[in-house]
Amino acid sequence: MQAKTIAIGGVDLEVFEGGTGRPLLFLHSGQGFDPAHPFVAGLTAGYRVVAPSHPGFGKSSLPDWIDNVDDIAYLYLDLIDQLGLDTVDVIGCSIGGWIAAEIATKSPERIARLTLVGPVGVKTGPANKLDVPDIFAKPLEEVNALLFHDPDKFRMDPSALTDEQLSIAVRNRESLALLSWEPYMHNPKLKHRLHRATMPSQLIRGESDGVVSQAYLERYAALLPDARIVTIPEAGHAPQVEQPDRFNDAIRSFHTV
Amino acid sequence: MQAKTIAIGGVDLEVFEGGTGRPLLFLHSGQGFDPAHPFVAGLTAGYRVVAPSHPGFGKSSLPDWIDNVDDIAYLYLDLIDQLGLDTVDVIGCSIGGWIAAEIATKSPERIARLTLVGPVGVKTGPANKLDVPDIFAKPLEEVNALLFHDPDKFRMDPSALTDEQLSIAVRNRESLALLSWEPYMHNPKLKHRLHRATMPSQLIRGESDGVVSQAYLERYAALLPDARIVTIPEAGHAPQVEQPDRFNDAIRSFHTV
Amino acid sequence: MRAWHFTETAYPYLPPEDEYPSIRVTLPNKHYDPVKGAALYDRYIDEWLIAEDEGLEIMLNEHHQTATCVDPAGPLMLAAMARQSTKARLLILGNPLANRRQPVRVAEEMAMIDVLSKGRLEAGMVRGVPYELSPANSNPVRMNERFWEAMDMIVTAWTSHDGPVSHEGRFFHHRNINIWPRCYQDPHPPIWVSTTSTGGAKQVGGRGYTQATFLTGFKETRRIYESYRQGWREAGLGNDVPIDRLAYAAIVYVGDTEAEAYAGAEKLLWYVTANKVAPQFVNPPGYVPVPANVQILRGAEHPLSQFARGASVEAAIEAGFMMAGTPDQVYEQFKRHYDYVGGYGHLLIMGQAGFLEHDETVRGIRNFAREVYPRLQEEFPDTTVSGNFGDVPPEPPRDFIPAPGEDHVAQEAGDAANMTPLGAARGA
Amino acid sequence: MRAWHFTETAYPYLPPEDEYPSIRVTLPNKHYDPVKGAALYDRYIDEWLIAEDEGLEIMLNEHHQTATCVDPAGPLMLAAMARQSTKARLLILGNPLANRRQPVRVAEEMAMIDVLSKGRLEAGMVRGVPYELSPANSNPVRMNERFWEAMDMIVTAWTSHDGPVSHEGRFFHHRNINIWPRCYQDPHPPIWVSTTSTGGAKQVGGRGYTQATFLTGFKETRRIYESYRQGWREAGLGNDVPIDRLAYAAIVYVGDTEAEAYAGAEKLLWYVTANKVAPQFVNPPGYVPVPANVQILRGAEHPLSQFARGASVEAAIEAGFMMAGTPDQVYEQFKRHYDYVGGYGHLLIMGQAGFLEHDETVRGIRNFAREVYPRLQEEFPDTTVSGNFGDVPPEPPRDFIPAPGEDHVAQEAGDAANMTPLGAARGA
Repeated sequence: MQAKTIAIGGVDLEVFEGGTGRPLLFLHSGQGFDPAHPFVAGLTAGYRVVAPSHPGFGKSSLPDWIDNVDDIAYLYLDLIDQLGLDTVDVIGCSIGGWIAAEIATKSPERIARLTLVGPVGVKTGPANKLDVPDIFAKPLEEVNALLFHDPDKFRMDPSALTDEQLSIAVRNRESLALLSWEPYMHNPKLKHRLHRATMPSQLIRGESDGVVSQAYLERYAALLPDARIVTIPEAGHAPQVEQPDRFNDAIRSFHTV
Repeated sequence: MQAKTIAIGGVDLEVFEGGTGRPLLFLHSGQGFDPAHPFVAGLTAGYRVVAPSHPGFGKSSLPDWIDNVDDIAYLYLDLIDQLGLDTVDVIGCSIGGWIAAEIATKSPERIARLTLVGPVGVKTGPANKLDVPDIFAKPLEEVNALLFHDPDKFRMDPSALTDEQLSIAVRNRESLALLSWEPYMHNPKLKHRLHRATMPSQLIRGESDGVVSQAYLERYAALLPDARIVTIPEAGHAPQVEQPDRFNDAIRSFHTV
Repeated sequence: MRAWHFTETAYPYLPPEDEYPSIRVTLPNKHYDPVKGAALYDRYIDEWLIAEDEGLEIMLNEHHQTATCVDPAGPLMLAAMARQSTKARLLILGNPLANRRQPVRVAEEMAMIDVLSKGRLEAGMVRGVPYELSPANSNPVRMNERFWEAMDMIVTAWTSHDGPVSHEGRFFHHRNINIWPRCYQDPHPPIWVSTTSTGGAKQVGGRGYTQATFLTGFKETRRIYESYRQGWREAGLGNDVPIDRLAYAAIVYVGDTEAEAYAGAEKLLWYVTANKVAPQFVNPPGYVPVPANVQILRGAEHPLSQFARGASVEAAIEAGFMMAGTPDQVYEQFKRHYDYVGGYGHLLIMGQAGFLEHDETVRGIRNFAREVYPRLQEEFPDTTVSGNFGDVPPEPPRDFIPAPGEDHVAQEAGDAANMTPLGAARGA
Repeated sequence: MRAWHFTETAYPYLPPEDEYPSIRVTLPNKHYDPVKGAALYDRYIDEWLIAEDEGLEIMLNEHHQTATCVDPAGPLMLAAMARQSTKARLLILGNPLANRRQPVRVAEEMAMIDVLSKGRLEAGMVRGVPYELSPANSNPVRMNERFWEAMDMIVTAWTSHDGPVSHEGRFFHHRNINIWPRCYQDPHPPIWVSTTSTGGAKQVGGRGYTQATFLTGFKETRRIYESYRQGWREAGLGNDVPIDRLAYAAIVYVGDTEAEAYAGAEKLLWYVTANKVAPQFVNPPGYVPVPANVQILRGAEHPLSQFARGASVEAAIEAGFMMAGTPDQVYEQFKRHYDYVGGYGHLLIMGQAGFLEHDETVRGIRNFAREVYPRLQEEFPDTTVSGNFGDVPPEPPRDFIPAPGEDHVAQEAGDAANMTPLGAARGA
């Protein structure tokens, strides 16, 4: 994929683009976008993939005034305009799913089909119990066990990374905290707006996901007018990373003309 | 005009409809919508006017979860859908202008032409000075002097009103406080989003408006890509009420096919 | 029967009332001389300690941007009193929960005071009076909902001991609540709520908290207490409502002679009369419900405002919100009120206000404590059950506070405007 | 030279350290026995008052959900001390501004204490240590920005006397600010800020506030002070920086003999060693800047953490964050540090910690106050100008705190992580 920087909505936005076909906006999780992940090649083989790094992630700038997910949703509506697209398909992972859901409530007519992968963004349970475990209050090892079906495979090894890569990883985490700290991992209003997202939607969950539970995903799906649930085995919170083939199958079978 | 109640987005929404022609969504100020105001007949003579009472105003319900202007903007996007309209013209007065501006940043493609009348909603000045005078911290007489060119004409006379009319007036004021108390009369994010409102726009101000200053209006207009300013003499914050003919002239000359 | 000495720690040295539009919110603080203010603090604290010496308990409160109560952080004064006093119970009435944005901090503050005082805290919680909305920049709409959510968070914070708990609510979010220190009293200090409405009182009764009302006279007090008792019973807390769950705040001054008492009581009327507040702060939008506002627009006036214009000691006694006179007279006034409303376990004594000087204040405290209090303690024991109306006076006494139950609209109004402490009664 | 007695009012009676993952945030409060806690409060307050009797000033702070400092509302303890003490200056260092959501309330609290103490308040403001983010539910990102906006609001609230003013900022909104009471001191109490970074110190210097650093040893302290002085001069406050604008916090214990002193000092090392904190609370995302986090991922460790593992009194003295020994020895240790960093007007004495018992604490206080303090007051007068390096020791002393200026990345890190009080130094 090609990376470029687009000045848009006050942000210097890093955007990866590649592939041809039906336009597909890919919105990454809190871990950021890595074009080297195997699932990406699978996507660009069938779609024109546009994958921005959210403000504060990757090499995208973070203006002072941006501090929530909604800000980013507006930005990506600008991006769709700038790309000259009437409608796009959207895939959003985790917090990227939350961003996608916000976009879908603002201009549902701009999204043809929507995939949310282990999405956060709504609060569906009781006040005295978190819907999403507090990843900022747990040791890294425990968080990894929630994130991955096979955490041993995905443990970060700083010695294998450049300073730049490490800096990006650290900054991604900081930006994730900025956006999701309070209310934690959700916008209290979103559940009252999801009825507007009338496009066909699928919610994908890795079967071992410790962050987004099956019950949470079902309640999320029930808020959407036209949503189905797809479960990917042997995967955690990032099925696109742990099971790229199964993930891409799910995408290809849903994001069709 | 005909009043009806539409169940939409979780709200039992009072909607006034009347006239034929180009569809025009009229969003009232904090004082609520009164179809008996003379400017209304002028509008319905040339347009299909749709005038909802905002949640908590008039006879519209106010769900627990609604507490800001943005919530209402989403609701009116639902309303435009429900009316089966692709695009509408929008007129928003004062806080109604703020709602209109929020709509215009979400789905600019749904608004053909936009008129903001003495709009609030953005913060443009320094931190230590309010952009909009604190109407909740001033005696009623003083507020009236800010609102009207000729306040003597518009002093409320409770003895001339029914209990129902008084109840609505009281409830309107309560709902206005709910929506505008903090941040006061603005959404700090809106100014970063107004570049999205690319439709032709006009900002109307009564020359004696003590709530929205000329300088504020000019800074507001500068945030919009395509906005002109119209000043109506011998009118305050509600030129549609104080100068209905001049107001309707401004509308007719701008909201054309 | 427990009696509490209460002062609002007012700063009375103000310009003439016609030179300012409002004693609250906007009165510039250039009118506050901190040297005089510090001397007043010294004096008011001394008076609390004298009251403690005389066997009374200590009560204080919190208000903002006002000369009528220069205590914008009640927990601070409480902390000072926790160390300066040694035996009195310490009541704050109260923490304005709907105006504080960190309920967990309130829980921390109260727990800390409970430990500092070795378990002498009585933790009062109030919604907050209307004039406090602007000083706190708090939205006046949905205050009750904020109040109860904050209350629940505080109780949760007080009663969770096994590690962090979380709250994701409508108004407040807080993960990892695990306060240090925990409370001294187990499970937590007694909770008080002040209410002027039946709806509020019923809710308070259903939770078994202590219910206080301020200057509500005869009929209104009885009506509120009845609602409390109804709430208590309906919540399954039992048939007998302990008397110590109900409290009444009155202006009290006891003298050796009626003339001396009336002279002191006259000065204490400052509580009611020195409360010039601009209307936009008395009644911010949303503070009272729509029907009550319609009545106000139609010219209705709060009875206390009416009263304030022609205030007199005699009228205040007759209306049941003042007890003043010789010990015998005050005893009779108390008993008449107590019997009519069904009894209460706490008399909150507004015993200092405005220009009532130190020696006068102390004389009033001592006269009450020595000549009246022992009789009350003996004749109105804490073991009484509340609401036994064996001997209700046959003729309802004159009352400046109308019973809203007689009027449907007023009832609704009163119900929703609940948990309003002194301020509302004084100014609304 | 002014010396301050400081205790964190810790609760040391904990289970063995290997039985809990974190002494902060998550340690269940069931481990806190309020009866023991109350006795500790009594004792710590007594020690402050003894320090006052001995001529020292009083310093306290605020932390949340931790056994290391059971004072989750510093202003409450300050209010208690305002009444129990009579002459000492009262320093809170500090109010964690980035974690308090109502800056105007902080302004009110501080003004009230200033009046309660008749102008003895020194108002310290801190950003808040990393472990406080979860207890306050505060976003760890952009804390500095929140801190400074809150600071400006507080100063505005303190210095506005002609009626309500408004603030519509990035993080805070507040119309109609008009606090009652106003401060006792004019224009307001001295403001202190604690900083561990040069960027922060420069900003503090530019405003002329008092700058404190905690356990920063030799080189780092000197570097911070230099930045302060630079900021002061660049802001046009003059060429001479008054010595009383700089403060240094060290662990201090003075004994009759070296052995006695070392025994006390050994117990005081609890400050540094009893701080087992789970890593996710030590370093929440956004608290320190990206380059510093990269270093941490590469295995960098805070020097104090390194130190804590093999802590010894000798090493702590050598590193410059402890002064312990006979009066002569402590005097020499102080002078060496003072001279090297360019001088300071306040010595903040961490004089009680963990299991240092009451009599030991009092002995340390008295020995310092009687045998060392008079010499310091005489030989290091308050009229001194800071930063005159006529007699810098030729060889820089050994220092556990690296001077970040030697490394660009570290410098950036230190700069952005400013205003970190004791906690960060102890745990980061």
